[in-house]
Amino acid sequence: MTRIFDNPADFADEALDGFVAANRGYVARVNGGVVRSTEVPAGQVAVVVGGGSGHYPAFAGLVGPGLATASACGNMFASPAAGQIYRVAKAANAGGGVLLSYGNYAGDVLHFGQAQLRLNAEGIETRTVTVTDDIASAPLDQIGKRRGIAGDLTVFKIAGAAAEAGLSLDEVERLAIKANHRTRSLGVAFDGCTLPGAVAPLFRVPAGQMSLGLGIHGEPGISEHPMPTASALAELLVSRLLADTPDHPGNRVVAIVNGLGTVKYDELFLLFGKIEKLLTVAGLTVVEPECGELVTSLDMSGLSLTLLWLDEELEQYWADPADSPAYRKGN
Amino acid sequence: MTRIFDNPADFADEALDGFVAANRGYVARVNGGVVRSTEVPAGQVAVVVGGGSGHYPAFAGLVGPGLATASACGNMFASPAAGQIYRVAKAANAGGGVLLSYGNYAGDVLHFGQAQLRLNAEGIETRTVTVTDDIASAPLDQIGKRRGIAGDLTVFKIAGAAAEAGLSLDEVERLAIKANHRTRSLGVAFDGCTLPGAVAPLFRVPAGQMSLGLGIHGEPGISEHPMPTASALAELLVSRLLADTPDHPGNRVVAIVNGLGTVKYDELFLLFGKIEKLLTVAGLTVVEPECGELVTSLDMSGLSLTLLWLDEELEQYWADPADSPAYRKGN
Amino acid sequence: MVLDVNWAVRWLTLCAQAMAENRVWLIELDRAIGDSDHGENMDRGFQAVLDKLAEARPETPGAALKLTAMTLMSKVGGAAGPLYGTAFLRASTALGDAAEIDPGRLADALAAARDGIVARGKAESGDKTMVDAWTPAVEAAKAAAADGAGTVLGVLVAAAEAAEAGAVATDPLVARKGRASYLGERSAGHRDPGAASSALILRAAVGAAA
Amino acid sequence: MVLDVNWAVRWLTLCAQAMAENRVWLIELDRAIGDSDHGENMDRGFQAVLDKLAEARPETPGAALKLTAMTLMSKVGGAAGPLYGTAFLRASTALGDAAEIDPGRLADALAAARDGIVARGKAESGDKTMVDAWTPAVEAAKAAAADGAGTVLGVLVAAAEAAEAGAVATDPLVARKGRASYLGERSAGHRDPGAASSALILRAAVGAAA
Ligand SMILES: Nc1ncnc2c1ncn2[C@@H]1O[C@H](COP(=O)(O)OP(=O)(O)O)[C@@H](O)[C@H]1O
Ligand SMILES: Nc1ncnc2c1ncn2[C@@H]1O[C@H](COP(=O)(O)OP(=O)(O)O)[C@@H](O)[C@H]1O
Ligand SMILES: [Mg+2]
Ligand SMILES: [Mg+2]
Ligand SMILES: [Mg+2]
Ligand SMILES: [Mg+2]
Repeated sequence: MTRIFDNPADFADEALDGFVAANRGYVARVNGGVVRSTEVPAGQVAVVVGGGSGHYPAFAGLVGPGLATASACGNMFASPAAGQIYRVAKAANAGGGVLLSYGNYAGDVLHFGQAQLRLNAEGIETRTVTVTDDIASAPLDQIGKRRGIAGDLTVFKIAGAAAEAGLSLDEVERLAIKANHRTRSLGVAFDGCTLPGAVAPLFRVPAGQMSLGLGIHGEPGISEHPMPTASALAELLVSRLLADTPDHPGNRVVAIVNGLGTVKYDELFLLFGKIEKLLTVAGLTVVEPECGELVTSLDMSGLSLTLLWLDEELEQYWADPADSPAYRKGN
Repeated sequence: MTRIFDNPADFADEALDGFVAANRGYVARVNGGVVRSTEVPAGQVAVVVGGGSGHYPAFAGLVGPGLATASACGNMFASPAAGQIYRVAKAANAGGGVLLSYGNYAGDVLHFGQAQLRLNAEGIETRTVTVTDDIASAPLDQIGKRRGIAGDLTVFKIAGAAAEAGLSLDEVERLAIKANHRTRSLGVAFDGCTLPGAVAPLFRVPAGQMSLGLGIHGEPGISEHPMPTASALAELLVSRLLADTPDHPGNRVVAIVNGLGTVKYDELFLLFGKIEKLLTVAGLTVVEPECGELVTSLDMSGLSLTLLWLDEELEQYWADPADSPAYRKGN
Repeated sequence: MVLDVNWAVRWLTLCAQAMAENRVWLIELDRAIGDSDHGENMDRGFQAVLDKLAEARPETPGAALKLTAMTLMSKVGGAAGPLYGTAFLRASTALGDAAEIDPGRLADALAAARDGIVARGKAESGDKTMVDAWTPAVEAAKAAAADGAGTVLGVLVAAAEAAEAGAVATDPLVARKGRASYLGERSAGHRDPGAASSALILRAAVGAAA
Repeated sequence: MVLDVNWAVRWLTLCAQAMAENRVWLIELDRAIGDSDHGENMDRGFQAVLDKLAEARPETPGAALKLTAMTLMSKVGGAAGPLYGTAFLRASTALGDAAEIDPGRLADALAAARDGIVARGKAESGDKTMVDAWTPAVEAAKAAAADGAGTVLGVLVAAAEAAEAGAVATDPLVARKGRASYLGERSAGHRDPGAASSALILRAAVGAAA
């Protein structure tokens, strides 16, 4: 349940203000979202991410050197409006053009798309890479229809590192597309989340059940199962993702075990340990993994596994340092 | 609810194994806990923390340069045994002596105390600073009886930075004691947490109610209140902590808003924003605050506010870089 | 009956009422195959439209619809926001600054609205979206307007009835656009929330003219 | 009746049984003024003691108690673990490697156990801890042993009854040690869980000898 607020209608705004207050060294508030408060080198590509609120660290928590340049922040689970995105992107632009990147949801696509038109019309060269990692949301042959979940992190990280390395907009876009093409996720949910002020959860999963592929806004899953053991859950997630392996995969993968909000750290680590073993048995080497809360859904009970199949350049950009309020790497 | 496990009896162990697997660059497993996998300079004081499991990032997630040298990890919410602590401390010792630091709970005091005797008997100079930040657990004139909650972080951070700076055991101990003396916390809870395999939560807070001062293992609070607005909650926490201001406080404070598990990030930020304003109005300057999940209690619904009143040297050690799986600062 | 700015304001007011009254129903429809927010989105959006109308006091039907378009686009983060926003914007452009709307222009404005939705959302008929309410509505409106004796009320009634039938006809469809498409075959057997709200909007237009 | 190693093993077995049977009750006592785990701690600890006993097959009562001490200390993370651990360790030392225990030595062993608890926990009588069960038990045991006609069974019975009375007498007390002390006045009106489990342990000693 979401309990801490004065007026539910002000929740997203007040939370964002508080986030900025707690992270002044990283971010500054602009109308529609946040931008880096640290200097961005002139000519650097601006990686502008965003989406609905309620997914922290996505999206505002991922703004910082080596990651996103700015984040457009909508209302709870709702796309920011085109005008917000436009203003945030303008504030972020350092002369190197803008890469918009966000999860592939119709509302976001429409709003970001409109912002992109406006930015391009003003001569700010703007491209888009939507994140489509969730294998539960469409079959592999319709990969472009898939929605984005925790794979946001791999795509933003690669794009952010490429921008930080001074690469051109073409190159940042190419790498982000490649990272997205090689990222796969699958999630499960055990219980719903409650929007501030709502009297009931957005959805429920029956007690003792698990919903496979349930979306991070409560979009229904693809199947229901009795709650499995941790070992069986690890098996399920790994086998489904490996069955969806991209072309030319190589054998080095980033693995990300992501908690949606109330599956806590010890549980995530326990599962990660089992997943790592299964991946190793499958002949894969796990490179610089992550295990924690990275793309959440308020207090939703659920988790996801993401794999990013690396090649040489992706591995380099994955390993590069990043420093944001919620995600840091290297130094 | 805690759901991800095979056999509940193996939960803490398997979670710790998975934690180490996900954080090999930081920690290595030893019998009884984890120690830094990175090199510790010879002669550096070893800051050995620990306590029950289920509080991640406390305690294993705080092991790394500038923070703890090692963590002894007990079962769920249960002190590690003296033998475990002894072994972890021996593995951590780099010749500079050992500072044991942990929350002031009878079980921990007894087990860590026994380990200390054994270490000292073997010629490994060992001191203890227990954390006693929770103002709900005893009146100010019995501060030594208070238990430790999120104030663990300020004490460990100051001690870790002092050790990293190459200070002697005497000095590290002095600074840790000072940090503890100048740290105050107060927590509230809205609902309980469930141990792995348990059929019911450890405790419940009636719907619509808030328990003030409820402990992080479900120890009953000091009073129950109807759920307040965020503004009223901020007022309550700030006014109670300010009424417990230490001697010679100065006007610079670290503020830490800590989530216990299922009060999520947006809620914590929203509250932080209000708290920061109140502290400012009270004439205090908030220095390098933290807002997130730092000392949790499985999936407990609750939060706490911690204030550390700085002086010059504490501010320096607070600002110093730290790099651990769950907590990073500077670089 | 003339369709002037007073009609337009009545229409938008009735839309807001309909969204408030059907908020829970639209949420339930969206819960089955989407993310449970369509009722919330529409309610919030049209409440904001009412606020803007009270402030701005537009002088033509076209101006009222333009204000509606801008407000929905900036207040509704869901897919429906930009889609309805574009629909109202295109309709407003089709109406120009005419003070009153005749049957032919009314049918043209509805067609422009539908074309705007298709241009933005790229959905085809049968994809189980709001397009499945709008396309039959536009066809019925055109037929009613082409009839020499057609009145604006007749055009509106024809459009509303066709939209309602179109919304009902989404029930058995498998979604190929929007959030419901993630469900594949599981989306069949549920009404599309956007088609349902589209029918409510066109029904409100009748009420404002009746 | 002789108190030999068989008695000691029976005692510890009955302790394990008592903790399993009273697990929920001890948890409920601890929920009121502690952290709801005393039943869990004691049950887990004594189950581990049973496992160790089966492996190690000690040959004297003292050896059985020493094994118990080591196991409780390493398996029970709560305050009760080291306290009971020390109690059993001191009792074991007091028994030495005697094969059988006479009334005087029994009372001494109980006193040693109590002294161990006090040495580790620094609680005084009336602080609402397990000491409030042990101290009256030790006094009663000493009195029973001092009586020329005293038997070991008599000593055990006296100790168990006094411990039970002592545990009951913790109800009105305000805790000054352990987790319950955080509650201040709110701790009054509840029985101390450790005093309750202490009474169970001493009652089991009677059962093993009867
Ligand atoms: N590409 C599209 N073309 C036309 N209509 C669409 C499209 N995508 C979604 N819709 C409509 O939007 C409705 C959902 O609106 P809403 O719930 O407000 O947005 P969201 O799906 O972003 O939460 C669907 O029921 C459907 O009618
Ligand atoms: N300092 C002490 N001296 C004696 N007994 C103590 C002391 N502290 C706690 N106890 C006993 O321990 C009991 C609680 O044991 P348990 O619940 O297993 O440990 P914890 O409190 O660490 O969860 C209390 O009921 C009390 O009898
Ligand atoms: Mg929706
Ligand atoms: Mg939505
Ligand atoms: Mg207890
Ligand atoms: Mg305990």
